[in-house]
Amino acid sequence: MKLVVAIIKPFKLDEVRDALTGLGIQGLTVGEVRGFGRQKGQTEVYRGAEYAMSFLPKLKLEVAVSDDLVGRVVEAIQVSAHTGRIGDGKIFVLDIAHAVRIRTGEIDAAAL
Amino acid sequence: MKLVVAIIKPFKLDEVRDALTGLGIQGLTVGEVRGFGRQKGQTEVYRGAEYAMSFLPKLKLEVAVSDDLVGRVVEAIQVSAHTGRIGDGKIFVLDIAHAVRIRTGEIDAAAL
Amino acid sequence: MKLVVAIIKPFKLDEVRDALTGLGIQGLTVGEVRGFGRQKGQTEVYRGAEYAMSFLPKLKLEVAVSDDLVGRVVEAIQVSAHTGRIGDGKIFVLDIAHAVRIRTGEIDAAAL
Amino acid sequence: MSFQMTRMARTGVGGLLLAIAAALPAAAQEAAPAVAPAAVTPEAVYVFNSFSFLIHGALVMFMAAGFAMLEAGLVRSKNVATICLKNIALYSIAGIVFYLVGYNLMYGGDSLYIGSFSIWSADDTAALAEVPSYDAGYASGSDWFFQMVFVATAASIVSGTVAERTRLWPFLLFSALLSAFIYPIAGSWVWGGGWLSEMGFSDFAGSTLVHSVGGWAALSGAIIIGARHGKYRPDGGINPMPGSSLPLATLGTFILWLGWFGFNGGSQLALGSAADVVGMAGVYLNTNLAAAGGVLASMITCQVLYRKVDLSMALNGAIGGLVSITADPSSPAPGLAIIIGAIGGLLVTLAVPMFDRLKIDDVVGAISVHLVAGIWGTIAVPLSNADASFSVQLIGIVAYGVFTVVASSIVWLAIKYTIGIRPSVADETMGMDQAELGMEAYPEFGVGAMRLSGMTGAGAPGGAGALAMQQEKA
Amino acid sequence: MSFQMTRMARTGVGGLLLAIAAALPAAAQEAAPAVAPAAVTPEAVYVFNSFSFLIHGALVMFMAAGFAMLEAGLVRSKNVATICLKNIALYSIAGIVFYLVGYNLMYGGDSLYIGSFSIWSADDTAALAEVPSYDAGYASGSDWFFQMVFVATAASIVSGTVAERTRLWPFLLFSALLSAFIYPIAGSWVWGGGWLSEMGFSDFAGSTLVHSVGGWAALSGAIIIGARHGKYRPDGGINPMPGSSLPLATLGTFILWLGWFGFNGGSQLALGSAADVVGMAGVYLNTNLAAAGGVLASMITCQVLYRKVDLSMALNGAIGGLVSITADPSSPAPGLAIIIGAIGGLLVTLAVPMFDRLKIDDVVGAISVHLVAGIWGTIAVPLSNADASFSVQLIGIVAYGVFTVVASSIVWLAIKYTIGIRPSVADETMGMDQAELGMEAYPEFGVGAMRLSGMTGAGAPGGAGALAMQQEKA
Amino acid sequence: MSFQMTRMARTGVGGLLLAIAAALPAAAQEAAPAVAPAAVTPEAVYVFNSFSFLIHGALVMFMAAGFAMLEAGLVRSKNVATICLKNIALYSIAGIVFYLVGYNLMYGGDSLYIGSFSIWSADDTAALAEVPSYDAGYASGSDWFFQMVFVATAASIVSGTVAERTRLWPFLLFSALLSAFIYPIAGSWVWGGGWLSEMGFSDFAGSTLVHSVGGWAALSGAIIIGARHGKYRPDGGINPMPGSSLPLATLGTFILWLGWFGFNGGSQLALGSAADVVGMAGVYLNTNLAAAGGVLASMITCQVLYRKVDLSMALNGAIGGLVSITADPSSPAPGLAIIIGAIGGLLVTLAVPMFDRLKIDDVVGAISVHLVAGIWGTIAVPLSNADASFSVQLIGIVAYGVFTVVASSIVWLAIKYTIGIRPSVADETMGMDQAELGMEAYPEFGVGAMRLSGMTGAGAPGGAGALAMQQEKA
Ligand SMILES: Nc1ncnc2c1ncn2[C@@H]1O[C@H](COP(=O)(O)OP(=O)(O)O)[C@@H](O)[C@H]1O
Ligand SMILES: Nc1ncnc2c1ncn2[C@@H]1O[C@H](COP(=O)(O)OP(=O)(O)O)[C@@H](O)[C@H]1O
Ligand SMILES: Nc1ncnc2c1ncn2[C@@H]1O[C@H](COP(=O)(O)OP(=O)(O)O)[C@@H](O)[C@H]1O
Repeated sequence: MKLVVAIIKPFKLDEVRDALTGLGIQGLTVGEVRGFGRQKGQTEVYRGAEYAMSFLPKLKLEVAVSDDLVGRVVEAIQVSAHTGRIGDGKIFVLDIAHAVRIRTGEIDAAAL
Repeated sequence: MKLVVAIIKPFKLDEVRDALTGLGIQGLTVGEVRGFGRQKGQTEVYRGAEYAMSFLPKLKLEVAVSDDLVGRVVEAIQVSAHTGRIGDGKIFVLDIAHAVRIRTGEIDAAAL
Repeated sequence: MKLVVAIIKPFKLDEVRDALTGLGIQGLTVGEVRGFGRQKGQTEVYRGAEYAMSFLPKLKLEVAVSDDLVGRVVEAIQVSAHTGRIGDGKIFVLDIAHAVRIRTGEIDAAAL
Repeated sequence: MSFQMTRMARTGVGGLLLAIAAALPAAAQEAAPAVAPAAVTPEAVYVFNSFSFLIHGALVMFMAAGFAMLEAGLVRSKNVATICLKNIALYSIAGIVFYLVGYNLMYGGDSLYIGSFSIWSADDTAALAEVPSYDAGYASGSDWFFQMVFVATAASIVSGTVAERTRLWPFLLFSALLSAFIYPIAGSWVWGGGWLSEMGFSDFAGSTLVHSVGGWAALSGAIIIGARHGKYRPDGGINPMPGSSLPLATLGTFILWLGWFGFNGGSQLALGSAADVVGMAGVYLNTNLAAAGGVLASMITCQVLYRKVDLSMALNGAIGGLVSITADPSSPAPGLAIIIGAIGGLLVTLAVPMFDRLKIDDVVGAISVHLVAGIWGTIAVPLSNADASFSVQLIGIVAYGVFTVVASSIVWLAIKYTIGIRPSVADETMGMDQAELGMEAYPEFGVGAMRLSGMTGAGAPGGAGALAMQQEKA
Repeated sequence: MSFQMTRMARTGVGGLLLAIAAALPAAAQEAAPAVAPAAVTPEAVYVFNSFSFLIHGALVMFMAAGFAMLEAGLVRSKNVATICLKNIALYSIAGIVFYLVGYNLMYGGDSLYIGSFSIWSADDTAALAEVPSYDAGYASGSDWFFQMVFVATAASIVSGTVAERTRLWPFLLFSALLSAFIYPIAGSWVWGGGWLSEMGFSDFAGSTLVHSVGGWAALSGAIIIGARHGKYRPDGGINPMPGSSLPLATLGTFILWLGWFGFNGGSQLALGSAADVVGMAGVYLNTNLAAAGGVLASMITCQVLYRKVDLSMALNGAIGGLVSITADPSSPAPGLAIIIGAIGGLLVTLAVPMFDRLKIDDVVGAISVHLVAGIWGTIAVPLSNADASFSVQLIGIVAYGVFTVVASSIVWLAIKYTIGIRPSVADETMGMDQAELGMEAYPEFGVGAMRLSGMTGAGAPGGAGALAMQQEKA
Repeated sequence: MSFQMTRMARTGVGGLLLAIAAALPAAAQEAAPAVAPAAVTPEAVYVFNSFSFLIHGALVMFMAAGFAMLEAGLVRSKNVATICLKNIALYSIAGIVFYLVGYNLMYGGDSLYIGSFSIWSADDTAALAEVPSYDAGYASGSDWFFQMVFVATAASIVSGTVAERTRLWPFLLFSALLSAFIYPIAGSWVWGGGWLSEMGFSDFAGSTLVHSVGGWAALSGAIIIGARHGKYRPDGGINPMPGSSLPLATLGTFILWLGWFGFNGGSQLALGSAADVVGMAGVYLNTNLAAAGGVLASMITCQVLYRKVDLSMALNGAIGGLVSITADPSSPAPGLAIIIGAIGGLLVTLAVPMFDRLKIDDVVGAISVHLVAGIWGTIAVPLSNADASFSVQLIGIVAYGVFTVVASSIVWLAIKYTIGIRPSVADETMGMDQAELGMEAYPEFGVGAMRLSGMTGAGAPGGAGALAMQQEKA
C-alpha cells in the first residue's frame, strides 16, 4: 500500500477527483496548504505600495492505494492536475506499513 | 518509530486524545481536512435549491510513536474514534526514518 | 529521497524558510495545524472565567529533499526553528518512494 | 408640471392650506368658531416639511449601507470587496448625475412624458425674500436631497442581481445611465406629473416607480449577462453558492428596514399639519407591520415547503413586505398592511426558486424582492384606496415594465457589445476582488475553505481555485 | 385610565397647557406681561409630539439590529444564523401581537391591574375634525409605534440569554406570549395608569418595566432550559465559549447606544414646548454620560480584578450604564448620571461571573445587564427625584419580579413539557444553524478552527464536531 | 464671549430675529405688508433649534460606530478587539472630560485665547421662567450634547493612525488630554469667539477645528510612536498589511457618511426659520455631493495610477470629500461642492502612499483623510464665501497646526518617557488583542492564514506568529 500525496493548484480539485474516481478510487482526503516554490506570486498594489505573495494557496491531496494501482493513480493525477505552467505542484509516494478502517476494523487493502 | 495518521470525525477529537494520553502519549498534531469517501453528505436546501456536500469535514491526527506502542495506539484510535457509522475514517501507519526534538536536539525515541 | 516534516512555532516560518533557501532548497509546503504536547497554553480569563488552551497553533512544513541533503536540512530547521523553550516542535523524516513534478512529468530527484 | 403640484399635492397641500388658513391673523381666527386652536404658522410648516425631507432623506441614504451589507453578505468572499465598491460608487454616481441631468428630467418642464434637460439648481428666493412667501412649502434643496436618495435606491437594486460576474466600470456605466435617464424619465410619468398621474395611477413611495424599475433593470441584466459560471449544471441541477456572511446580510436588512421609515414616511412629503403627521404615523406603522408580515410569511412558507426555515429567505421576506406596502402605506388599516406584507413575503419565497428554475441567476434575490413584490404592492393599492383602480394600476405596471425593460436592455446590450460586461471565466472563477481590485475582502481568514468546491456534488467549477487561478497570470 | 393621562402626564401636559395658553389669540396675549413671547401653537405642539414619537421610535426599532449584532457576535459561529433569525422574527412577532392584543391590554380599560382585550385601532378624529382639537397631544399611531418598539426590546433581551440551546419555534412562541400578555399586563400597572403608578412608582423609560421584565424572563428561561452542553464541567470548572466576532458585538453595542437616545429621549413623550425640549436635552446627555460611566467602570473593574480589560465586558458595561439611567434620565445632574451609570457598569462586571458560578448560563450577559442594572437604576431614582421613594421603588421591583418570574416560568415550563424546547445534544453540538436551518452563517471561513474543541483544557464537547455530527444523520 | 454669539451668530441669529419679529402679535403684523405670512413662534424656534442639536448630535454620536468599524476593518485580526475597545473607551472618556473640563474651556470666559476652568452645568432658567424668554435660542443641554460629540470625533481620528502598536491605557490617557485640553483650547479660538474668529477665520463645521486638529495629533503620534514592526523593510520596501475585513470598513464609511449629515447639517446651529432650513438643505446636499466627488476622484486616480481600483482608497476618498466640504458646506453651489470633494479625494489618494514613502505609518489613512483634506477644505472656503480670505484661512491653518503639533507632541513624549507607549516587539507581533486583552476578535476563524507572513515577499515578521508568541509566555 502506498500513500500518494499530491500538491496541486486548488482549481484542479474537481478534475483530479473525477480522474481518480474513474480509476475506482473510493476515497481521498484534502487539506489546504500554502506552497513556496519556483512560481512567484503576482505583484499587487495595496494602497499605493507594491508587494508580491511568496506563499501561494495549494491543495494537498492524500490518497491511500494498493500497490498495483499506484502507477495509474500517479499518472491520473499528473495528467488531470497539469496545466503546463509553473506551480502545478508535486506528487510524492510514501509507503504505508499498515491501514485500518475505523468503522469496521478491516485492515490494509480492505480498509481503503 | 512510526507515524500514525488518522482521519477521524471532528467531534471525536477529545475522546481520541484522552485515549492516547491514557497510553502515555505526550503529544500529537491535528489539522483540518475534508474527506471524500463512501459517506455522502446530507442533502440540504438553500434558497429552495437542493444540494449535497461531497467533501465532508474531518480531522487529521498525526502521532509519532515508538514501534512497541504502535499496535496499542492504532487500537486506541480505532476504538475511541469509532461510531460504527459510515465515514468514521482511516488509520495509516507510516515509517519514520528519523525524528528530532527541535528544542533539545534529542533524536528518535527520545524526541517524542 | 526523504520527506522532512517539521512542526514549528508559527512565527519561526520566515527564519526557517530563509535557512532552507540558504541550502538551495527550491520549494516547500506549509499547512496550519494545532499541536498538543508538553507545552501548555497560557491561562486566560474570559468574562471572569479562567481557562487554558490545550491545542496550540503550529505550522507544519513539508520539504522533499534528496538523500544527501537530508542531514543538512534537518539541522537547518532545528537551528532556525529553535527558541529553547518548550513547544519548539518536532522534525520527522519519512521515506519517499517516488516523486513527480506535475508540470513536466520529471521524476524523483529531478522533480524537486 | 411641478413636483409640488404632483407628488406634493397628494397629501401635503391639504395640510398646507389648512395651515395657511388657520395661521391667518386675527380676522380669520375670529371668523372661526371660538374653540379652533391655532394652527402651525406658515413658516413653521415650511420648516417642518423641509426638515422632514432632510431627516427622512438621511435615513434613505443609509439604505445604501443596507444594500451594501446585504449584498456583501450574500455574495461569496471572493466578490465581497467588489460589491462593496460597486455600492458606494453607484450611490456617488447617482447623486452626481441626478444633479446634472436627472432631477430636471423628472420634475422639470411641461411635457407629460419627459421633463427638461438642464442642471438642477436651488430656488428659494420667495422664502428668503424680504417679504417672504412660504407657498413653495419646503426648501428646494431638501426636496432635491430626498428625491436623489430614491434614485440611488433604484440603482442599488441592480447591483445585487448581477453580482459576481459583472465588471466594475461597465456596471457603473449602466448605473449612471439608469440614474441619469431611465429612472427620471419613467418617474416623470407619475411623480413628475406626467400622463400616468393624469390617469390616476397611484404609487405612494414607489413600489413601481423605484422598486419595479430597479427590478426590471435587474431582470434585463440577469438575462443579458447570463448566469454565473457553474451556477446551473449541464444536468439541469442548481449549484447553490451560499453567501459569505449571514450576519452582515441580516444587518443590511435591518438597515433597510430602518431606512424604509424614511422612504415611506418621508414620502408623506409634508409634516407641517396635524393631518400630515397623522398620515405619517400611519405610514410608519403600516410599513413596520408589512415587513413583519413578510418575515413571518416567508418563515412559514419555508417551514412548510422545506421543513426548515431559511434565514436568507426570511430576510428577503422582510424586504418583500416592505416593497409591497410601499405603493400605499397610508390607506390600509394595520391588519390589511400585515396581510399585504405577508403576501409579499410569500411571493418572494416562491419566486426565488422559480427564477432559479428559469436559470435566471439573481445572486441576492433582488428581482423577486423588488420586482415581484413591487408589482403585487401596486396591484394591492385599490384594496384600501378608493381613488385607485385596478385597471389603471395594471396599465402603470405594464407601462413601467415595457419602458424599463426596453430601455435598460438597450443599455446592457450596447455595453455588452462595445466595452464588454463579463469578466473572463478565469477572472470570474478567481473572483472579482482579485481580478479587478487586486485585493481580498478578508485576506486573513483561511486560504481556504472558500476555494474548495466541495460544497457541490457535481464537478462545478463555481467555488474552486480562486487564488490559484491568479497564479496563471503570474 | 389612558396612556395620555399617565405616561404622557409626567412631563408633557405641562408643556401642552403652557403651549395652549400661550397660543391663544390676541386677548390672552394682552393679559400676559408684554414681554411674554409667543408659544408653540397647539397644532405645532401636536406635530412636534407626534414626530418625536416617530423619529425616536425609529431609533428604538434600530435597537433590534443592535441586539442582533451583539448576540451574533457573542455566540459561536455555529449558532449565528439562528440568532439572527430569532432576532428579526421576534421583532416581527412583537409588532403583530402588540397590535392584536398587547397595546390595549396595556393602555386600554379602567382596571388598575390589566387593560382590555381588543385589537388596537387609531383614533385621530378630533385632530382631523373640521374644527379640530389637538388635546390628544399626538397622533395615536405615533404613540402606538413608539410603544410597540419597546415591547420588541423586552423580547430581544431574552434571546441572547438562552441562545445556542433553544429551538427556534418554541423560542418564538415564548416571545409571542411575552409580547402579547406578560409585558403588557405588567406594563399596565405603571404606564397604563395602574396600581403602581397610583402608588407613585417611578420608571421614566423602563429600567424595570422593559429591562427587568426582559431580564426576569431571561433568568427564568436560563434556569428552566439549563446550561449549554459542556459549559460547566463536572469538576466545577467553567468552559468559556468565546463568541464568533467581537467587532459585530461592538457594532451592536454602538447601535444600542444610538437607539437609546430614542428610547430615553422619546420617553420624554413630548417635544412641543421649551420645557419639554429642555427636559429631552437633559435626557440625551445623561443617557450618554451614564453609558460612558458604565464603560469606564467596567474597564477599570476588569483591569483591577483580572489585570486585563475584557472588551465583551466593556460592551456589557456600556449597556449596563444605559439600563441604569433609564429609570430616570431626566432628574440627575450630569455628574450623578455618570455615577449611576458607573455603578451599573460595575455591577454588571461583577454579576457576569457570579451567574456563571451559579451555573446560570447567560450567553451574552443579558441578565446581568438588563436585570441587575435595571434593578439598580430603579433603586437609584430617589437619589435625584424627590417624587420617588425607595420603598415604593422596591415594591415595584418586587412586584415586577414576582409577576414576571411566575408568568414566564409557567410559559417556559408549558412549552418545555409539551412541544419541547431544547434540541438534542447532537443538534446542539452540531450547532443550531446546521440542525434547524440547514445552513451556515459563514460557510466559507475554514472548516475549521471552530470545530476544534482545543480551546478548553478538559474534554468539553462544547465546540466540537459541528459538521461532523451532521454526517451521522446522512 | 459666549457660544451663542459666535458659532450661533453665523446663521442662526438672523433667523431668530426674523422669527421673533414676525411672531409679534397683531400690531407688528399690521405694520407689515398684508401678505407677510406668520413666522415661527419664538418658543417653536427654541424647540426646533434644540431638537436639531439633539437629533443631529445623535447622528454624530453614531460616527463613533463608524470609526470603530472602519478601523476594525483596516487593522489585522490580531488587533481588532483592541481597536474596538479603544473606540468605545475614547468616546466615553471624551464625554466625561468634556463635561468636567472641556466645554467651559472652549466656550466659557472672556479671554480670546482660552475659556475658563470649570465644570459645565445647564442653565435654562430663562426659558423655564414663569415669564419665559427664548432668547438663548436653544436648550443649553442640547448644545452641550452637540459640542460633545464633536470632541469625540477629533479623538477618534487618532486611534486609527496609531493602531496596532500603541498600548491601551497610554493611548486612552492621550485621548483624555486631547479631549479635555488640546481640542477645547484650540476650539475656543474660533467657536469660542477667540482671536481667530475675530480675524474672520471661517470654518463652518470643523475641517480645521476638528479634523485637522485630530490629524495633527495623529501625525505627531505616528512620528513619535514610530511605525509598526516590519512595516518598512531595511531595503526601503514597504510591507503592506492588509486589513481584516473590507465590508466592515465599508460599513464604517457609510456610517460616517450618514453621521456627517448631523455633523455638517447640525452645524447650521439653528432650524427655527425658513432661512435656516434652506441653509441646512444646502448643507445636506453639498455634503453628500462632496463625498460622492471624493469617491469618484479616488477611484479614477487609482485606476489611472495603478490600473486597479482600490476599495480602501475609495472609502478614504469618501471621507476625504466629506472632510473637504466641512469647512464650508453652506456657500458653494452643488457643482463646486462636487469639485471641492473630488479634489479632497484626489489629495487623499496621493497622500496615502506619500506618507508611506516618508515612513510615517498611518494604519487607516487618517492623516491623509483628516489633515490633508482638512487643510484643503479650509483653503477652499474663499472660493465661494466672500466673507473669508485666503490669508486669514492660512493663518488659521498654521496656528492650529503649530499649536496642536506642539501640544500633542508634549503629551505623546511625556507618556512615552514615563509610563511608556509601545508594547514589546513580542506583544506587537502577537497582536494587541492577545497581549493586552487576552482575547481574540474572531477566535473561530482559522488558526490561521492570519499568522502566515506569506503575504510579503521578504521576511517581514509583520504578520507572523501571533498566537505562537503567546506560547513563549506560558
Ligand atoms: N521540495 C519541495 N518539498 C515540498 N513541496 C514542494 C517542494 N517543491 C515544491 N513544492 C510544492 O510544489 C508547489 C509547486 O512548486 P513550484 O516550484 O512553484 O512549481 P513546479 O512544481 O511547477 O516546478 C509549491 O508551491 C510547493 O507547494
Ligand atoms: N483511499 C483513501 N485515501 C485517503 N483517505 C481516504 C481514503 N478513503 C477514505 N478516506 C478518508 O476517510 C474518510 C471516511 O471514508 P468513507 O469511505 O466515507 O467511510 P468509511 O471509512 O467508514 O468507509 C473519508 O472522508 C476520507 O477523508
Ligand atoms: N508524538 C507526537 N506526534 C506528533 N506530534 C507531536 C508529538 N509530540 C509533540 N508533537 C507536536 O510537537 C509540538 C511540540 O511538542 P511539545 O511537547 O509541546 O514541546 P517540545 O517539542 O518542546 O517537547 C506539539 O504541539 C505537537 O504539535
